[in-house]
Amino acid sequence: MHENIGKTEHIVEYKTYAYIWMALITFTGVTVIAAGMNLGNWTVFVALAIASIKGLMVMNVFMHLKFEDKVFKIFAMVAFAILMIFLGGTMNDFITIRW
Amino acid sequence: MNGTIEVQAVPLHRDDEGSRMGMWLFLFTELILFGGMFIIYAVYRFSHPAEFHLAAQELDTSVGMINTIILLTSSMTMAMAITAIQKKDKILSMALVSATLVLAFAFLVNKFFEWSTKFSHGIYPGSTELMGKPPGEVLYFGLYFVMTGLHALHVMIGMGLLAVNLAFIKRGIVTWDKSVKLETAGLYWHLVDLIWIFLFPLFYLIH
Amino acid sequence: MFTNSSTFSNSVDTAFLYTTVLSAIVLIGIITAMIYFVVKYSRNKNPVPKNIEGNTTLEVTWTLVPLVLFMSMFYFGWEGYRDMRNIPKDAMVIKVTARMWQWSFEYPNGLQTDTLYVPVGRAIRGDLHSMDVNHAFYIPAFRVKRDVLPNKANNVWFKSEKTGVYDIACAEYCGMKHSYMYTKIYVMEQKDYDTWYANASRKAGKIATRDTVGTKTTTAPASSAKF
Amino acid sequence: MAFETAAVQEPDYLHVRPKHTGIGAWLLTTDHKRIGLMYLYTILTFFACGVFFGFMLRLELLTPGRTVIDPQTYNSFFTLHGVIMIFLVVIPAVPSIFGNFFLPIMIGAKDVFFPRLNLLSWYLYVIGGTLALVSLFLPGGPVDTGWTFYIPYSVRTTTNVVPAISAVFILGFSSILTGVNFITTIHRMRAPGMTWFRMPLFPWSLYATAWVQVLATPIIGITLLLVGIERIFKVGIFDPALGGDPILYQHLFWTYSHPAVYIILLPAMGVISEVIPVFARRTIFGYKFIAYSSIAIAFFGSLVWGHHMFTAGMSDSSMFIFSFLSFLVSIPSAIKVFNWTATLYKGSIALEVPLLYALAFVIHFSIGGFTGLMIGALSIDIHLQDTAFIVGHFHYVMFGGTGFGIFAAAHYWLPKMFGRMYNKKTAIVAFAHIVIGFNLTYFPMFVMGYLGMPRRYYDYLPQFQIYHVISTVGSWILVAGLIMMVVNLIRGMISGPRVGPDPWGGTTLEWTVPTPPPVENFADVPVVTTGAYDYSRYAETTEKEVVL
Ligand code: HEA
Ligand code: HEA
Ligand code: CUA
Ligand SMILES: [Cu+2]
Repeated sequence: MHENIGKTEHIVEYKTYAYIWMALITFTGVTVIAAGMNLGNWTVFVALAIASIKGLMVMNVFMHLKFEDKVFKIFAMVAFAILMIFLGGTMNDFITIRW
Repeated sequence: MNGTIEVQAVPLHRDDEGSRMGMWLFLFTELILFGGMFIIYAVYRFSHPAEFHLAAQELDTSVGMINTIILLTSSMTMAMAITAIQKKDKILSMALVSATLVLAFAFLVNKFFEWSTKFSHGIYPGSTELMGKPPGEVLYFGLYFVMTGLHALHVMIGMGLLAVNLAFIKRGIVTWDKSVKLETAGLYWHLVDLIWIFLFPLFYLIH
Repeated sequence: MFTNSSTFSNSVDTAFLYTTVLSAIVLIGIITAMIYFVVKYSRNKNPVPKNIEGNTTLEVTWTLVPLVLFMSMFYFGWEGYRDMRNIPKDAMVIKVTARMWQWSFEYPNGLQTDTLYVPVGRAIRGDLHSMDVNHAFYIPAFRVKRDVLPNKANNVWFKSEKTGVYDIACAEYCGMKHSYMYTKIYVMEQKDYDTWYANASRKAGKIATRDTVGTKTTTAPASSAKF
Repeated sequence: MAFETAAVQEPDYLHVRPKHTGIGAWLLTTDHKRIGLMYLYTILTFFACGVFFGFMLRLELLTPGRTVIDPQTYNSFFTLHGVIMIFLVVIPAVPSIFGNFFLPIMIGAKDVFFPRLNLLSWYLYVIGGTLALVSLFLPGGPVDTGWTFYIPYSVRTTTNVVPAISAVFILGFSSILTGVNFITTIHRMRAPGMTWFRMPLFPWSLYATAWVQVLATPIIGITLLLVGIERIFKVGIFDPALGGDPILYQHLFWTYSHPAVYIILLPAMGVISEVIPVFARRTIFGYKFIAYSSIAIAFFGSLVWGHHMFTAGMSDSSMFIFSFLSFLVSIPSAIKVFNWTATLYKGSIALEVPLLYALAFVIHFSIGGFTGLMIGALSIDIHLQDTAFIVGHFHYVMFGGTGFGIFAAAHYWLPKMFGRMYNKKTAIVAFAHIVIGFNLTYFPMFVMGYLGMPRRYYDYLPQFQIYHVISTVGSWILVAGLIMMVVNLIRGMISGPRVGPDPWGGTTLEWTVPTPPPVENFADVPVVTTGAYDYSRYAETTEKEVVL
């Protein structure tokens, strides 16, 4: 069924990478500045949100996830969901322990 | 090993997409490996917020930021190296892989100086200075050392992979229509970057 | 099984009995069906099989029926557990300290013993603390157990319903003499207890009694504790 | 799947003239079938060590006080027994031996996707296993923490914790690589026409298992790595003396180790789903439900780890969630049990040895599962946690379940692998010993556990002796049966009568190729046109699935 699928690459232009790189650097600046502001409890969330955006850019463009077959994306979501479950299941104990 | 006389060891068909799938799956395990440490981090940060805050002051944000920029740039050169080889530009591809290696090395040098500063301030695992601090800070530095340390180890493994691929390109093992080895090495390299993207705010940016 | 030696033994035993009986019924059902089919449709008697690919009604049934039964089991367990965590405000507080491999108990007035003495019918709260590694405070007859951890406070409560002597075991592996980390709990009438408490407290400061730890065989009568 | 047997008789995989000669023909092979055999031999070796330790544990518990070994030795013996049995035997056994050998053939492929990675997995397995055994003899003394390596004891004890956890780390790596390999193989190498729902159920269960291997194993890798680092460098992570939280360690340990019990179980369930229809000569009942329930077990199995920590002092909401989910995860197991039983209905049943083991699996696994339900209920587990009841529970599921599954697989597939048949009479005698011995050994544990006998106890109160005696005597019968079985299998494989390509009348692809299979498995790429369990050639009528 899958014999000799061979290459199915998508060639990405240098320009695209350069743009993404600029966006990544900008977000790095933003996250440093945001951390400097006093956002109280939101600090972590803002930092993580920005990191996630950066991460998505790296995955989708640098790692070509965007151009891959649908199963790759499903895989990535499953892996991420499982990690969140592990995190949530553990954190829940520590968050609710004093209730 | 095959049939009666002598055939090649590995069967036969070529499936680049499958190879990449295997690599992605492996990357998920790496992701979850670090994920385990992020879980520990989350729990301890939750239970010792003030001490984490205090301990984070000891880290130099600018060093962290420089290293972030270095890694992001190396990720870009890596990605471009693949474009180059696919466009049959062997020389450019080799140059870009070399640039990635140089940046990776710069990252490590930077890291080395960062750690040595910590050590010279008496902050290293088991030091009396560190043991004198409150538990939350001990945990913070424990995590700092293992997470950045393990990350640095991954940088080194990634460098090894890239070096091998550099040789592959040179010798014509990796070419414009057989680039999957370089692609998977690239995937690994981007993962190293990906993890750092999360490490950076969590350790350097707690204000 | 039902000894009612503590407030929990009843609910735990009931839940256990319920799940056991239910399981036994299902198990017998499965085994019977299996044997019946194997005999009835053996190749000698039934050389030509009939292909049946499935039956969604059946599938749904044997998903939903166990679901309901499982939920009932869960409910029993959760109800019983809620009582175990619902510590009465007026409970007498005893500090329980574990170390490799012995127990020590500190009463409200500072008296320390290595054997636990409690009045019958009174809620006791144990504040658990370990000096070294993990242990677990376990009174089998009372159906209570709670880990005793270093650097992390834990507590447990129980109310004994009958006077007598019961075993306290360590139920979390803690090294070489884990299996020797036994002691006893003496459950006394309130007035006996008061006398004991007053007497023992006079000698306070040093460990009050030492009659059980270690060689269990020598304390055979007491250790065949009431179950 | 009706196929002509390959007409041209290629040399089989045991007799080819390989590229490498001598021992290299094995140690450098990338043939999935040879790698499967290498796993068979190595796992069998480690398994013998594990049985030895288990046997010694039972011997020691025959009488209270000292019987044969001292407490320290006892503690290291149960630790090594647990480590070997879990990480070296039941986790790899089915996927690595039978999965490696049959997965590619069952989906119509020539090999796994990454043959060299497959060989690397084997090497990692051997290195890890050897390290675990070597830790016995290194200075410092054999590790004595229990297979759970609980903090803080594992950073306090002076024994060889670091070699042992390095061994587990390496074994985890091996397990991950196998998982990666299988997922890729199943996605990319199915034969033409082999759609997902024509795939046999054994590959399905391996697929679900592989995901658990890939996504859960790294957690134990990192956790144990951190314990090692903590021991060597005094980095503060888990150690309470450095401010760490002992419960956090337990969370992470069980985050892997509960899913691991389904890594142990699922492949064996796959074996049962293969064996029952073949000997009942009819299609499996509720194919899709069995296939989906494997995925469901893998998924829900990742959500329930906290049920090992009910007495540790978790928050009430965690207790509620973990107990609740433990009951939910039991539903897919129930679905499988009922579908297997229903598959016997109106079949044409030949009670051959593999089927005997398969039925024994269903019964003993159910008993283990039922006791799992009991300890899944919160208040009951408070009483039973860390008692002999738990020991009974997990031996029933892991040995009565997976162990019997492995035996079923061995009696079912070894003839295919070696081309010879064992002595069926002896096999049945051995089976009887194993079943009787098994129940005598482990059933008393439920009773004494409920009466309050804690586990990991070197010594015990006299009132428990009667149960221990029964149990120990049972273990003798068990081991006798086991030896009989293994000897019978080995003799059969060396000198038993030869068998043809399809000794049982199976329908999956492995029965269409010659026995033993040729190197490339298939002379021509097979084209699949029907579901995996198409028994219409035996049946007079086929009843389609009834839909509501
Ligand atoms: C193969 C391995 C395996 C499997 C499959 C299971 C399956 C299950 N286990 Fe088990 N377990 C272990 C291996 C396994 N376990 C090990 C090794 C330990 C101890 C670790 C240690 O501490 O060293 C352990 C410990 C353990 C504990 C912790 C005990 C403690 O230390 O306090 C708990 C608690 O909830 C538990 C629960 C369950 C449940 C609910 C299932 C369920 O998945 C079972 C589901 C199956 C069924 C229920 C049977 C079939 C169903 C039917 C026929 C349906 C009809 C039934 C009715 C309507 C009643 N297990
Ligand atoms: C699958 C895992 C497995 C298996 C098969 C066994 C097999 C045996 N076990 Fe078990 N045992 C554990 C896993 C296992 N054990 C674990 C995890 C613990 C907990 C350790 C801890 O507390 O840290 C434990 C603990 C444990 C204890 C409790 C120690 C204590 O708490 O004090 C005892 C005591 O009697 C015991 C006895 C035995 C005996 C007599 C055998 C055997 O000797 C019986 C003979 C075995 C067989 C007849 C065969 C089973 C066959 C297979 C699984 C397939 C192999 C197939 C091929 C190689 C192809 N074991
Ligand atoms: Cu204390 Cu076991
Ligand atoms: Cu579990």
